[in-house]
Amino acid sequence: MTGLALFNLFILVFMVVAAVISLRVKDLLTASVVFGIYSFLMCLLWAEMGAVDVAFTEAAVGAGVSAVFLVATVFNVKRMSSD
Amino acid sequence: MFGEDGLLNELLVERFNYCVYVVLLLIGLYAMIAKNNLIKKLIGMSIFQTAIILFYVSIGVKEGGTIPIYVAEHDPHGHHAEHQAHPEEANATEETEENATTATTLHEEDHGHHGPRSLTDEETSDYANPLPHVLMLTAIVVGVATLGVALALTQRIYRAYGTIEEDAVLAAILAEDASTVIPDVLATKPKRTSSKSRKAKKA
Amino acid sequence: MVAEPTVVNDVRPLIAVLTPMVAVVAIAWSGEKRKNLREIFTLLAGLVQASVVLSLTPLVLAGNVVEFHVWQIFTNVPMLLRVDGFGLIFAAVASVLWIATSLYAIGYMRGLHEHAQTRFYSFFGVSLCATMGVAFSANLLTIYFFYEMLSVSTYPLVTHMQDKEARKGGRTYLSYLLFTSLCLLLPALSWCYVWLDNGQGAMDFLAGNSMSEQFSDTTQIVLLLLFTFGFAKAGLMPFHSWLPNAMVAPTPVSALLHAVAVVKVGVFCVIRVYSDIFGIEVLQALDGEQIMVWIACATIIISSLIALSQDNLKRRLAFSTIGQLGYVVLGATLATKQGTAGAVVHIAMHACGKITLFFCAGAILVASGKKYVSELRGLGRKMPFTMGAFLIGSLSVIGLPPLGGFVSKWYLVLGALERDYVWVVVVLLVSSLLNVFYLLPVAVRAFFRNENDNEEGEGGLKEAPWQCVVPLSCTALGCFGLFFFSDVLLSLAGL
Amino acid sequence: MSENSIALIFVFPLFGAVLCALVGRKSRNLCHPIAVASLAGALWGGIETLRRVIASETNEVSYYFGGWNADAYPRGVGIEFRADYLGALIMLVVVGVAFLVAIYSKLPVAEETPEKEGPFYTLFLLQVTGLAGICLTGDAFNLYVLIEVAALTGYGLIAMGSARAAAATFNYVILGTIGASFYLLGVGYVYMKTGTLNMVGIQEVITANGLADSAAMQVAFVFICLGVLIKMAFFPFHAWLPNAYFHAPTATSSLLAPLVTKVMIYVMIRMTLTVFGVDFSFENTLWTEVIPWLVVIAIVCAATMALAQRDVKKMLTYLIVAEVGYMVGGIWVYNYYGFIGSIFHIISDACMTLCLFLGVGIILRKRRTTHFDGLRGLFRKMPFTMGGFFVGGFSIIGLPPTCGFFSKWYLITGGMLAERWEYMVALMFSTMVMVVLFFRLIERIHLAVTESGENIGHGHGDLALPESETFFDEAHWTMLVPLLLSASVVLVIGIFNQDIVNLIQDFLEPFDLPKGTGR
Amino acid sequence: MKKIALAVTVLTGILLLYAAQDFPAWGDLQSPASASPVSKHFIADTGVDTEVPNMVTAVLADYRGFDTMFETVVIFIAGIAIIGILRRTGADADAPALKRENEIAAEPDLIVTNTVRLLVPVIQLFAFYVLAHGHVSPGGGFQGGVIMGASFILVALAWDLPKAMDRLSVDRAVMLAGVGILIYAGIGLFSMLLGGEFLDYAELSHVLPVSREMARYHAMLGVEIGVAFTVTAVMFAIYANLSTRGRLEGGL
Repeated sequence: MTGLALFNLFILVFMVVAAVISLRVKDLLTASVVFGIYSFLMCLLWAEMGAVDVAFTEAAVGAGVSAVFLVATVFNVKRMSSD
Repeated sequence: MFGEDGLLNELLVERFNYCVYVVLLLIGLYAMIAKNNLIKKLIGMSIFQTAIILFYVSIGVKEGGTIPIYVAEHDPHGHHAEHQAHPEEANATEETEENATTATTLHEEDHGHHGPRSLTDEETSDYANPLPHVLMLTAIVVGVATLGVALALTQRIYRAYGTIEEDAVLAAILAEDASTVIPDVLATKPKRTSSKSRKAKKA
Repeated sequence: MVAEPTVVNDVRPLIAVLTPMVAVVAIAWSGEKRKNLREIFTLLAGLVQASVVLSLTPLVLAGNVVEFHVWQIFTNVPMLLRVDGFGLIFAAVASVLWIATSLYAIGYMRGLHEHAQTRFYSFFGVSLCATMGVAFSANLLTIYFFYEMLSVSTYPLVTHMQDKEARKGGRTYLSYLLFTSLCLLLPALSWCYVWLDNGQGAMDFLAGNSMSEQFSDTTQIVLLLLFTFGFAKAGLMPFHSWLPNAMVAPTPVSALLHAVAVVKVGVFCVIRVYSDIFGIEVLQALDGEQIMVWIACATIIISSLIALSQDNLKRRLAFSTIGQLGYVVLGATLATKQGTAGAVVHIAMHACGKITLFFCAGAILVASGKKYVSELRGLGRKMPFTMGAFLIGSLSVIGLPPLGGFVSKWYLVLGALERDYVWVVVVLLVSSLLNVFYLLPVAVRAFFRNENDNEEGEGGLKEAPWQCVVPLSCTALGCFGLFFFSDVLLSLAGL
Repeated sequence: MSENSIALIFVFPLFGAVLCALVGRKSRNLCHPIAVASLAGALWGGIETLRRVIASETNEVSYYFGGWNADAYPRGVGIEFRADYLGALIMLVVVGVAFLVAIYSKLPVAEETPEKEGPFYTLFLLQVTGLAGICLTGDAFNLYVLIEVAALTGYGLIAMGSARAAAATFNYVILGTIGASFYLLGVGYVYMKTGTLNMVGIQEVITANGLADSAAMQVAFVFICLGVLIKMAFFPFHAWLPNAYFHAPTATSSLLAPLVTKVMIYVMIRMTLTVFGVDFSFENTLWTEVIPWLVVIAIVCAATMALAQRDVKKMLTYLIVAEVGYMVGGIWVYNYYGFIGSIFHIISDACMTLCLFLGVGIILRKRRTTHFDGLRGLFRKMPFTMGGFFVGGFSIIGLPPTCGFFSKWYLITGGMLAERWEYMVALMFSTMVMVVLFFRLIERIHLAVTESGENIGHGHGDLALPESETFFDEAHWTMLVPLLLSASVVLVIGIFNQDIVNLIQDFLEPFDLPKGTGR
Repeated sequence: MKKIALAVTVLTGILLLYAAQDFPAWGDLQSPASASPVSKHFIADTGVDTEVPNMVTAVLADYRGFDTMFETVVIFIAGIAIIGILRRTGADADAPALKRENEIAAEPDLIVTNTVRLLVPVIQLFAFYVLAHGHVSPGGGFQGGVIMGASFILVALAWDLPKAMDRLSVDRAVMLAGVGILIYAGIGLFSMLLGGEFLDYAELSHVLPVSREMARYHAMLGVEIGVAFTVTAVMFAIYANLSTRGRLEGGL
């Protein structure tokens, strides 16, 4: 397992974990933040795979803006979700 | 399919990326349909879309291929066009390129022909395939746009029904339906009001 | 059909078909405010149409066929108007009787102060346009177009009263006509279009098609059944009950449409299918063909029996119409030259007779408001002309010599004998007897029974308005005329 | 300028949309004229394109964006718009219908979505750009982007109405995204196996490499068809359509109802015929057995649900789902005439549905409700509107002179030649249901009888409308003229169906579909 | 509902795994996608055609420029749609604002405001760099636009929305977004008017004193600027609307 493959494996596993956490946690604010983490990990993975432009966009748009939109909406709406 | 080792480990070991994309896709799809909270559905939707983007990007990966930006010696604007005239300008372009790819030795090449030359076949295999990356720029942007619109809808629903739980919203809608009364414009029961007075009332 | 006739291209069939539509626009424009102008438009349209149709007779009598190409529906099936013997008889009868009905309708509608008369006359015109279209259509598709147009345009007439009975009548009317046409006729049509003459779809009436080689016997029988019951307007037994329920309509509608136009369209289409699509030789060769004859006879007998028990005058006449239609279908199913000719001529004869009866029923309603046969005691003294015309009409429908009805029944019997169906002749005679039993008692009750004692005194003549009496007496005389000039009709019918 | 006519089709609405956005806040009533003008330009471009397609000898016109034409560069480098008879005809229908709805939408927009003319007309024009682009694009991924453009504008247009519209739109967003993403996934698999995104290029690679039996291509085909079926509201996935189109503002439902589902069926035809090829999509997949039965279920269930509705507009939305069943059945019956019927039905159904929804919009504006109880006396108050409405109604039933009859005729011929009797029975059943639906409406409007059966008015059938009230209460001319135009288009397409069918036959010729044993 | 979701997921999973067996090996050079003439052309001839070192930006803005134009239109649609959905009209325009659950009505924090005052200019400078250097290094119109938009959002977060709004009100944002698309489509239309197809930048060489390839090079920069305008404006407009439920005052 070269260093790069290990790094790759770590990101993949952690990304799936982040996705599951983001969906299962009851508090929507946490869910939004964990979704931001998920996007950031996705951006790291793509950078490692050579897709630099896509990684940059995902970092700016995915982790950045969509997390902000989610948080903005959660503030204007009920914070705790039933499921 | 799961029994004999050929297919499964070939799937698992070589294409771990594809497995993760499949898992993420299924998580996103399940969440989008099953989750009761509207925002959870939207998070599921985003995960679903980013999974597809992961699949596309992993199509374009090439063994040992660097990022799809020309290294120094293939660079159309780079040094080899006018090698002698601006050595420092050529070096300047190199520093600004942040991509810390392997240090490209400035090996001498015949620069007889003017202007950038198209790369040969085996040189093209050095670079990752740029097409999926372009497609995915669009997909990410579309994903955010859909997320934005969906969040606006969630707020609109919250403003009208006070909740963002799908079952609660449905209950509120059914209650609202039951209470609407159909304005029967021409229902003139002879016994009740004569048409004259009804018209007067309407005018 | 007759040997290949010479084709004459002429625009007159189109004029005949479109005149009512022009009238409809004029009627709708003139509307309620200019009532008399509206009535004049209706009569004018009737006259123009009748004159155009009759002007075609010399041409057709000379043996050639008038055609006009209107529009190319599919690559090989155009919308073609063609005037031949059959079509001309039916068109002439319908257009002439339209004039009488229009005059009658003016008297009837104003007599009963009906509402929405503009709508009534305009949809009347549209129905007539569709009837002409059916009379002059040259292939199955054109007939189907006008057949559907007729079904839809007569619905507002049937539900003219816009009340509960109208709703029930309208529902049965539409459900029978549209269901049978969409469910039975459309598949049959597309079946012919697709499979006939390996796809050339020769649904044209003149062009003979090799139906027998391409289809096995069973498919031919199935097609025959689909067509016969598809044209539900022919009122064959299982799909007949729309006709009695359509009697909720005002009497001019019942008179022209349900005695002459609509029902005759159904029967006319059946004759077209039997004699032109299938052809007489194919039908004779077809062994399962007797089923049709049985159905027709059953319709005649059962409807005549039901007519006996009907107390409402219009429903009794309705069932008698179903019976008479049975005669025409019987003529067609006999698949002989004389049988088909008898059938076509019967269309004309019955039309004249039955429209008189309906006019009288309407006149009675206008004059005395009576609907039921039991109430007609002694009405003959008050309404001699109406009841006299009723008597003549009944005799013509029964088929006594001095009147037209006899000619057509005569040829039906000849056709049956040609195919040596003796039991068919017996059926014809028995049904004529039944006709006597349900028509004559009405006239007898009106003339010879004295009124019930509680009716007010002798009183003078209480006839219906002149616009009603004049048309019904003309049509009564028409029955006589048809008897003496029947040779013209017979030559047209291809004898 | 005419050789750029393909580009002009969407340049006009695009610039018009941006103009509406810029001018929207300040002078709101400027937006409507801009929208109508830009759609008129698009219509000119559409007609010009169709003329050029007919004039060209290979019956198709290619347009390469950015100058990367196929002879200098390998095919698929640039994005290519390919207008053949199928695409050009449907694009013309899209732009024509949009033009009529644009004229129609002046009053409904002002009343139902006040102060939102700017955003409304911007999204309106971009929706038309998206749909017209879908009809013409020759690039698989570009098709995805255009589907998303059409989808997003659709969400915006619907959700601008009431809060109920927003709730219905959320459902539409979720299902729409699943559909579009499945399509994207399918294109991804296709790209992975063929290496090109250009539709004709994909077809060449499939035939060259014989990819017909590769698992990934089969799954790609499944995903693409699944995605498109979801977007077109085919029966099991139709849950979003009735609510979305019912609660949407009048102008939106009049635009979306006739176009969105029909364009998606065009996409399915493009995918099965041009991209995957006839022998890939129809030969070695089990689809040709499964889908006709799904279609039967779709038509029967949609028709019965339409029967159960007590509201005209809701009933019409279920009719759309049934019509989608017709068209999908026409395709998957896998017969030359089935295809002609399906393509002709796209064109005729768009006009019929437009006619009906314009009529319903006018009724809604006049009577505040489209429920069955509120319809009485419409024939006398609004004869022209109801005339236009019922021309569309008779066309859906399939009465002769209208275009609905001819599309049903070809579908029946196709079904018969392919010996698909269950599809025929489903068609007959749904025709019966349509007859009942529309004549039940006529009864409600024409007769003066309450549902329970007691007469209204003095028994003689009068509608108890005092004489003074029987004056014409017709719709405003901007709403009435488009309705009457669309009704006349329904009749004209019916009468000149043979010319359109000839074009469709020229398009279908090279695919040599089985003609069945008949001809 | 959960059972349906499970069924759909399992079915999709089976389909995906069934397809997985036919995948080309990870990153092999002969896989159809990598070995296709199309991607080979992009890698080999981007330098020749457009003289742009960053192939992704070249494919994004020039080869598949039409896609990117519609991508910008999608962003523009999202902005307009959200404004349309959330705009309060008529009766509920002046309805009292719903009290938020977690209202933290604190005035802007000192530390935050000062760091933000220093940070924002740097962010905006970086955004311009990313935009300007789009076709040499990773980056370009979208990324630059988002970062610029983020700087405005940062101002709105640190202070409150009205302070950010007087720098870039939603109306002006819509105007800016429109201008961005007009730039993009304008360049395409201008090159069409010069005789080429739509978006054929090479035709600009008739006007600009440069060769056809360099005309593409500069046109791409122009197009990226258009995209950046639109994305900046729309991101901020969306944030403004989402954070205040369309009332455009108060903010998070």
